[in-house]
Amino acid sequence: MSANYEPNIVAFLCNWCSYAGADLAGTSRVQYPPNIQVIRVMCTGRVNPLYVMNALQQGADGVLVSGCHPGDCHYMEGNYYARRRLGMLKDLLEFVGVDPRRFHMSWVSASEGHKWKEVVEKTVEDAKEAGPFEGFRRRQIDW
Amino acid sequence: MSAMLLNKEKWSDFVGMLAGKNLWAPRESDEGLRFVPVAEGEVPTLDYNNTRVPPKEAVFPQTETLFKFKVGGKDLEEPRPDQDAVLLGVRPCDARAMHIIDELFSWDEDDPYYLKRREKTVLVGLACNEPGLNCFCTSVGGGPVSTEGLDLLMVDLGEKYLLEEVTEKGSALIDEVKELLEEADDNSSKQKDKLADEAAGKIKRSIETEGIPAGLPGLWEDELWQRVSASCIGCGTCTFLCPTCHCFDIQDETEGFEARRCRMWDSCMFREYTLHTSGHNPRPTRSERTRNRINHKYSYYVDKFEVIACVGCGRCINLCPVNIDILDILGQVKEEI
Amino acid sequence: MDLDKLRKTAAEVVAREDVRYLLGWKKGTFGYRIAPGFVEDAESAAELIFSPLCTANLATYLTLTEKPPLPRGQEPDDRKVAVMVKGCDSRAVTQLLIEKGIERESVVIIGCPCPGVVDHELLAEKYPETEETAELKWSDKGFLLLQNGEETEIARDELLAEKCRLCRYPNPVVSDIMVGEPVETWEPDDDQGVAEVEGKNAEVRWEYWQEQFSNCLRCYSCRNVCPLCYCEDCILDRLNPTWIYRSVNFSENTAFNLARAFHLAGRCIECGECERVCPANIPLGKLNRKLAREVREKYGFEPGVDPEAEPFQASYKPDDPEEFIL
Amino acid sequence: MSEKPKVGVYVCHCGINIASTVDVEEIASFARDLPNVEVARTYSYMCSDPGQNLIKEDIREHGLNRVIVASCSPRMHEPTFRKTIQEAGVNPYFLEMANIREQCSWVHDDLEVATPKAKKLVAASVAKVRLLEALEETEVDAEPATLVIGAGIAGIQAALDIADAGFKVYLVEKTPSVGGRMAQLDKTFPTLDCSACILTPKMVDCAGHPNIELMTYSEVEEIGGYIGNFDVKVRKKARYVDFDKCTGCGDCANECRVKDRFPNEFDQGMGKRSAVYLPFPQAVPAKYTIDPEQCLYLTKGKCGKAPKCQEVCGVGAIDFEQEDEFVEFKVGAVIVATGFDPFDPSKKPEYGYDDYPNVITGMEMERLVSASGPTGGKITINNGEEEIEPKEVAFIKCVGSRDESVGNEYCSRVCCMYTAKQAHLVREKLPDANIRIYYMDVRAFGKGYEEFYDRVRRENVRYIRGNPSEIFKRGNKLVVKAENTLTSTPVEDEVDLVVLGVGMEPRKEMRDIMDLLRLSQSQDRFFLEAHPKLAPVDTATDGVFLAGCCQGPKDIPDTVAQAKGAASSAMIPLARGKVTISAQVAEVNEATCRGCGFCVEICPYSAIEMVTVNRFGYEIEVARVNEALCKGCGSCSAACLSDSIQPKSFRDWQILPQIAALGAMK
Amino acid sequence: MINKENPYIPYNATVEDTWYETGGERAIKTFKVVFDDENIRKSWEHFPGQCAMIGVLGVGESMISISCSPTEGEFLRFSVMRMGKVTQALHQLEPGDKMTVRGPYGNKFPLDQWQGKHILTIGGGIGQAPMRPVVEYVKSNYDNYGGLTMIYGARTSGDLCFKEEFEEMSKDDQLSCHLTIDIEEEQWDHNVGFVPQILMDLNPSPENTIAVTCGPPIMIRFVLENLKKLGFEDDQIYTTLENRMKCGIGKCGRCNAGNMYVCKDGPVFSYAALKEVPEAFA
Ligand SMILES: Cc1cc2nc3c(=O)[nH]c(=O)nc-3n(C[C@H](O)[C@H](O)[C@H](O)COP(=O)(O)OP(=O)(O)OC[C@H]3O[C@@H](n4cnc5c(N)ncnc54)[C@H](O)[C@@H]3O)c2cc1C
Ligand SMILES: Cc1cc2nc3c(=O)[nH]c(=O)nc-3n(C[C@H](O)[C@H](O)[C@H](O)COP(=O)(O)OP(=O)(O)OC[C@H]3O[C@@H](n4cnc5c(N)ncnc54)[C@H](O)[C@@H]3O)c2cc1C
Ligand code: SF4
Ligand code: SF4
Ligand code: SF4
Ligand code: SF4
Ligand code: SF4
Ligand code: SF4
Repeated sequence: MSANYEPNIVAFLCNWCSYAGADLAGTSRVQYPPNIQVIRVMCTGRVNPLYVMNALQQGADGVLVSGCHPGDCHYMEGNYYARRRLGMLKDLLEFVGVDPRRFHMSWVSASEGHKWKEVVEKTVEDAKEAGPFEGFRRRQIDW
Repeated sequence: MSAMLLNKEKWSDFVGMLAGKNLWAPRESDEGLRFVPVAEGEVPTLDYNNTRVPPKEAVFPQTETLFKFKVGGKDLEEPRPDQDAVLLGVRPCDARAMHIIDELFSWDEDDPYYLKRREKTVLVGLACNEPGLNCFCTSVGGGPVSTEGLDLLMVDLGEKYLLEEVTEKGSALIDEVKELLEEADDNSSKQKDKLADEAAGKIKRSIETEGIPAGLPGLWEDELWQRVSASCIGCGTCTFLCPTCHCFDIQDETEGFEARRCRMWDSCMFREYTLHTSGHNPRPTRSERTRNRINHKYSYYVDKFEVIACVGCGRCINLCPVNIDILDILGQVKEEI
Repeated sequence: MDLDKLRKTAAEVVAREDVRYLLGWKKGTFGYRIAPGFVEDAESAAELIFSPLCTANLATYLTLTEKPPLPRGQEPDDRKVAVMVKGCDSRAVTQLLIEKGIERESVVIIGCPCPGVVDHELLAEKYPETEETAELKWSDKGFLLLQNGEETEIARDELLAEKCRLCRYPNPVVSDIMVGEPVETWEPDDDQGVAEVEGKNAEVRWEYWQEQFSNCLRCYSCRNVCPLCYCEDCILDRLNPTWIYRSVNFSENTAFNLARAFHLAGRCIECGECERVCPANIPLGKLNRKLAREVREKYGFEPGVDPEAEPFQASYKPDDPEEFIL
Repeated sequence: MSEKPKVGVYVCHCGINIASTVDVEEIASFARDLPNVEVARTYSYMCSDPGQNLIKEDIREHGLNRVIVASCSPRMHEPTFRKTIQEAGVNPYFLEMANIREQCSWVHDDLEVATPKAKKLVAASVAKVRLLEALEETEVDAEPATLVIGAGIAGIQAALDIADAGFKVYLVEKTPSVGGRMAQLDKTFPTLDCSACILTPKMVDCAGHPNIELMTYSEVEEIGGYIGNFDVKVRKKARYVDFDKCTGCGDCANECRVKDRFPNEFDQGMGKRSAVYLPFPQAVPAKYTIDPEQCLYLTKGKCGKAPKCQEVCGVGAIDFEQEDEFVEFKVGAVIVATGFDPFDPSKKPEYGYDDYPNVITGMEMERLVSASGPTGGKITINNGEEEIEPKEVAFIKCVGSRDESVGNEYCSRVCCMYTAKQAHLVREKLPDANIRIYYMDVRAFGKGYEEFYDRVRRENVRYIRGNPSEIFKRGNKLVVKAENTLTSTPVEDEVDLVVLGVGMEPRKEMRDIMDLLRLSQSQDRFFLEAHPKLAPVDTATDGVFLAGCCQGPKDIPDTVAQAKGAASSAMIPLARGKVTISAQVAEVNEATCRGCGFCVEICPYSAIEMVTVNRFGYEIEVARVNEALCKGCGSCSAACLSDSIQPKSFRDWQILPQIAALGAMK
Repeated sequence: MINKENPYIPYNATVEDTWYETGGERAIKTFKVVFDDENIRKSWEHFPGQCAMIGVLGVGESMISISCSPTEGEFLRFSVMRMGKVTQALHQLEPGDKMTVRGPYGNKFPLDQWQGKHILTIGGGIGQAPMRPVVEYVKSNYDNYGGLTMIYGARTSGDLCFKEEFEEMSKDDQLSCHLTIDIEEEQWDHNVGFVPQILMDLNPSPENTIAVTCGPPIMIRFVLENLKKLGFEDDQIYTTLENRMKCGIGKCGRCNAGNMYVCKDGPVFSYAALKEVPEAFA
């Protein structure tokens, strides 16, 4: 992969833990790669696994879903459902040959600004290694 | 028009000479046989019964861009004109099918996309020596050596192919490969007739269509429709893969800042096909949809264009996953009339 | 399988006042074809058969039948529908019960223990079809083919459908009436189809599936035939919002195929119908079975077995696997 | 939704917080070219009054109906700007914030990377804001009453506070008397107040308070509804003693045919009581209760010729015909104060609690030293052979706490102090006894605790660091086997009495309450609070609050503090008289719902129910959301295969364009 | 004019004016539209009864009746009910915004053949959209016709389209205008009752009269019944059909009612012709 390739990553963050954690990273002026764009949802439970697919189809090279640690969900159970659904999705994507480095899920609490940084770095690095994901793009079609 | 002979030994030369012409021929893959552009150096064989997806896709692709535009813009860009194409080994039924839907695409308003492509496409037919299990072309006005719709007909005479010019386009093609050909003699034409008779004789399935177009309207309310459609799963295979089915949908699609309006095959067996936004559906169940499919082919089309819109290729019979068999339905129709 | 008994049972069931019709298998119009039959009276029950050709999963029709607007004042016909089910089919019924797709009281389930059906394509390839309708029976060795007056013994392994090789529930898991004795279950094969794909590296896998998915015609047969795809308005061809464009190309096709498979995760009961009907011969079963295996092995859940189970996609366990989480 | 979206984009400099790393002017000019954007401006501080006025003026002047503020996190100023646009006549939900500070300018230091990223974020916000829908919050009246479940010190305190503020309280206690665990204690650390002296007046107050309806020997059967409007049904168990007639004289208990036959729960089974009983002398209400499982008449149908109690009761209060009674009422808030269970040391067989009568729990010790206890406050113990006054006394701390082997990783927070307290009491009563305390750590974190611990140590109480591994009998002594981890020497200590400093555990019956109120447990199995720091008395169910040890181990001061906190939280909706029902709730499209009930299974708030509707002449089941219960998490929506249930403001057709916008801008 | 080169390519047009006819969930909004291209503006011809595919690029197209008469000027009018994706996008258009138009499609009301006859239009709800051009056409050619009667109804007064025109119409003494709403309302001084009933009350003579009707299916059914009762012959009654359509030029297939393509052979049909088409009233 070309060294200066910058992946485009879409992240879905739950409002209460990970989004707050990302905010904390900001408040603490933690620096991390800019490749990640956040879509805020109330709970990871909201993240329809098809969003992940859709993001890949629409131009994302990698997708991250992040929420509260098990047991800490603001809505008690949302992250458990998300874990199950997205775990299945990961298996499916992997099975059809989507590089597993393109999709990650993480638990980042509101107090884990530093963990957020690590997660972003890992996600970006992985997506970088996996390279541009042109295979599935709508844009690939002769418009 | 004249007829020529091509020794099968020269088949690969023949293909080679046409290589620059955007040549299409059937190729076998996981999905079955399908017409695809011939790859460089590839020598297609013509040893097959028929393709799953009919060659109509070469002139009426499953998805086709009508025009493009920029999101938010207003300038429309029409797609670049299509190349010439030569389809090798089209079965007579499928060529007839194109001939039949030519009517639709050119009545009243011309459909420029279809017609332009049709004009630029040369159909090289291949007579059927071995009809398929559910072929019934002879019942609906076709036959194993029918030339309707074709530009050139090839007949497999064993060691040689007989090439019969049908249209100017066909002759022009022959001119280009003249050097490989030899003039056909009487014998070969006799041979062809014999093969044709034999082939016609091997066709096992048939229906006497007489009376069906006129009789169908009378069966509108018949409970026959309910009966024959009960097990239909509404999958549309029978229509997508029918060489004479031509319905399409039009949709706008965008990706980023690019957008296009395109059309894609649609099927009258789908619920959404006639569904109004209000929720009202003039054909609410599979029974009305099945009735429409049969009526469209065997009655409405006849009313409008004086030809049955079925060429007896047997695809819908072969491929219907639940054995809904158009001949069976027509048989029941005849009984009820 | 004692056909007389089956027909007699069926005749008794359709004769019942509270039964609207019975779904069974009938001989088709040619070759090895089998047609799903809607039996409404006792006489027609005589046409029913049950043979290794009966691949179709009739449970589909339980939810497929449309409900067109009823004219005002007319009461819906809420008599029961009787349905003949093999082992796999019965799991579809059970899964429908789990998902409240049907009510238990609305069906009469006639269980048909199933020694395994054939792969139609293989059969036609090895023993070409003729326009005569052929018969296939279970025999000690496997199958007995009666075609144009000739009998042929065929070994079971030669023709057994893939889904049956992997089947773990040949006997119906739910039924009101059983016809025939339960069959002895067999050790399911390893899923070679899935394993083979898994064995390839990611790029090859991607190419493999791209090739497969590009062939998809988006006819939606796979969805329509699936007993568990019964949404009034499927999101995969909905306009607003558009998840998947209608144009046919590998991007949309991939999205469609993945979404379809995903929606069936933890629901697919591996009846193999989708793969059977796909006119583009896409190996959909591999996708489904891969997910089914993960659901079974990682999450300890098997769809369509226990009607009291919580639906997989609507439940969780605190200790669901999470090693993939950063 | 059919008006044309007219979007205003406001890019904040945030002083230099944003402007130094994001080229705000470029963002604004980029935004101007986005579809439906009418105006895009920058300003130094959008949240300032002039900043907000800028938006308001534009709304007026340009007829904007959608607003994007590209500034700090929505968690910071979303409410501010919602209010701003609302004041200018735009629905407050027509706002999106692009977080270009916390998640952009502050985490990147290069103008070249932060600016393009900010553009994407703005583009995504524009994509979404165009599709947002107007939402209205609704208000419903709140019933000015509270239900308090459990009448330990937590419940009592909360009830009194609320009642004093003038609201009605229904106080429901499972046992025949209020008081809870605290009533069982003798003196309380660190001040050594006598527990009864400080608790009894409160118990009496709460029985007599005009605003408190006390229901002892009662349990909550059903709770429906939502904040402001809970419907409660309480079962008042039959006491078989007429509550109004009983004078509390106790004649019945004295004459009971099975007098003093049964272990007294209040004395931890060490004392005895009759089948008709008052749990303890200061019980409130001072009304007798017949235990239906022990009473001869109630179990056998016969008690001599006639039940003795009935004969002797001067006021004819005994009533064997009594049946459970149900009362229903409405409340606006609920406080759960169901307390704890002491750890059951049978789960640690190595300590021989089940085998040796002279191994007792801290709770038993409380009763043993209590003047009102079974021994009248004298410390005597049966060592298996005889009743003795122990000379050698050992305390073991952390029994059942900080102990993974029994599944309790947490610290029970009172054992350190109460063992110290009890050691002090033993020292007081048996000045010559040898007292040692086996400990892992000493946690004396509270006000006056460290001082108290010092005091006890000075009273010749030996602290041995080490966790005993075994207790066994040798002759008439018990041997405590341990290792002194400070000196690394093994210890075999012969003693007469071992007091196990048992910790606290969640009440065994708490599952019932969880189901009733849709509460969950935290890792330690106590009730889960909404937030461990900022909402420690709230729960995920609006209008339900926690007080006391049901939320986690704590001592009395903390219990009381929390109870007061819960009381004031519960009073918020009551005082306002109204509760606002969030507008961002889920909604079902009944035309496409397939009735599978997945969403019903998933919703953690039981906000969804299946209802029957008529679709074209057929009765079908579809889901319906109770907006008052839904919190808009959207978990239901991701499971709905037909996408029929969608949380407002986070609908698929609002999120998908956001994804598309982010994907499109590579 | 239909783009002969490529009938799928629409013309750009600009919305000149818009207003709401009705409110609510399924509001109806009227658009006055002018082609951007001068030549098209000049050469465009349509006739009452015809429709056009109007659309928003990137969203899609919908078939909508042209609700003005060519006699009104060099513009087009469409009245669109908000239903789904496309109509929703159309509703967001404001003056100055662009839309696309292609057409005109369909046959026409045979107004030439009707010369000298009395014209009776019976409309309900949005069904008045194809009636309006008939009314306007006849109004500008009174000399050629034997008279004009208009019956128009909706559920409530708020659901009536083209309200702003009623006052002027009431002054027109050559036009007999009958408005009705389903249920009594305050300040409503026209008829109250269902359209078919008003028709009966009016009791028009079938003599030398042509009846044209459009509205919800249930209304059409009763209007047809009542017209028959009043003695109208099948060939004196005309109506328009509405089926889902995509191409507008008889190719895409879906709009067929029996062997008729509604987009080409319709949408205007005489009752005599419709009776032959079994699917017409599905
Ligand atoms: C051995 C020991 C010694 C202690 N010594 C001290 C000390 O010296 N100083 C100090 O500050 N703290 C001490 N504590 C801690 C103190 O006991 C607690 O902090 C206090 O009792 C907690 O009160 P509570 O109201 O939360 O719970 P509880 O006292 O347990 O009260 C709960 C009440 O709820 C009732 N209840 C339970 N479930 C239901 C239901 N479903 N429906 C209705 N009612 C129900 C119970 O019957 C009980 O009355 C000691 C604890 C122990 C174990
Ligand atoms: C001849 C004719 C004249 C019409 N005149 C008018 C009119 O003057 N005013 C008016 O408000 N409506 C009119 N309609 C109906 C209008 O076309 C539909 O309401 C509109 O297409 C709904 O599209 P949508 O994109 O909003 O709905 P969606 O559900 O988003 O669109 C789905 C697609 O379905 C098709 N469709 C859905 N319902 C209908 C329908 N009832 N008729 C035709 N196609 C449909 C369209 O192709 C549309 O693109 C007319 C229809 C026809 C056929
Ligand atoms: S192929 Fe068969 S099942 Fe599918 S739509 Fe056609 S008739 Fe119905
Ligand atoms: S209807 Fe069937 S047999 Fe006839 S042309 Fe179509 S696919 Fe072939
Ligand atoms: S059945 Fe096959 S071709 Fe048809 S939509 Fe499904 S995968 Fe595609
Ligand atoms: S997905 Fe395929 S295999 Fe699974 S239940 Fe549906 S039809 Fe059967
Ligand atoms: S999950 Fe969806 S389809 Fe199922 S009941 Fe809920 S809203 Fe309806
Ligand atoms: S959004 Fe959350 S709280 Fe609301 S109904 Fe859905 S699952 Fe329940």
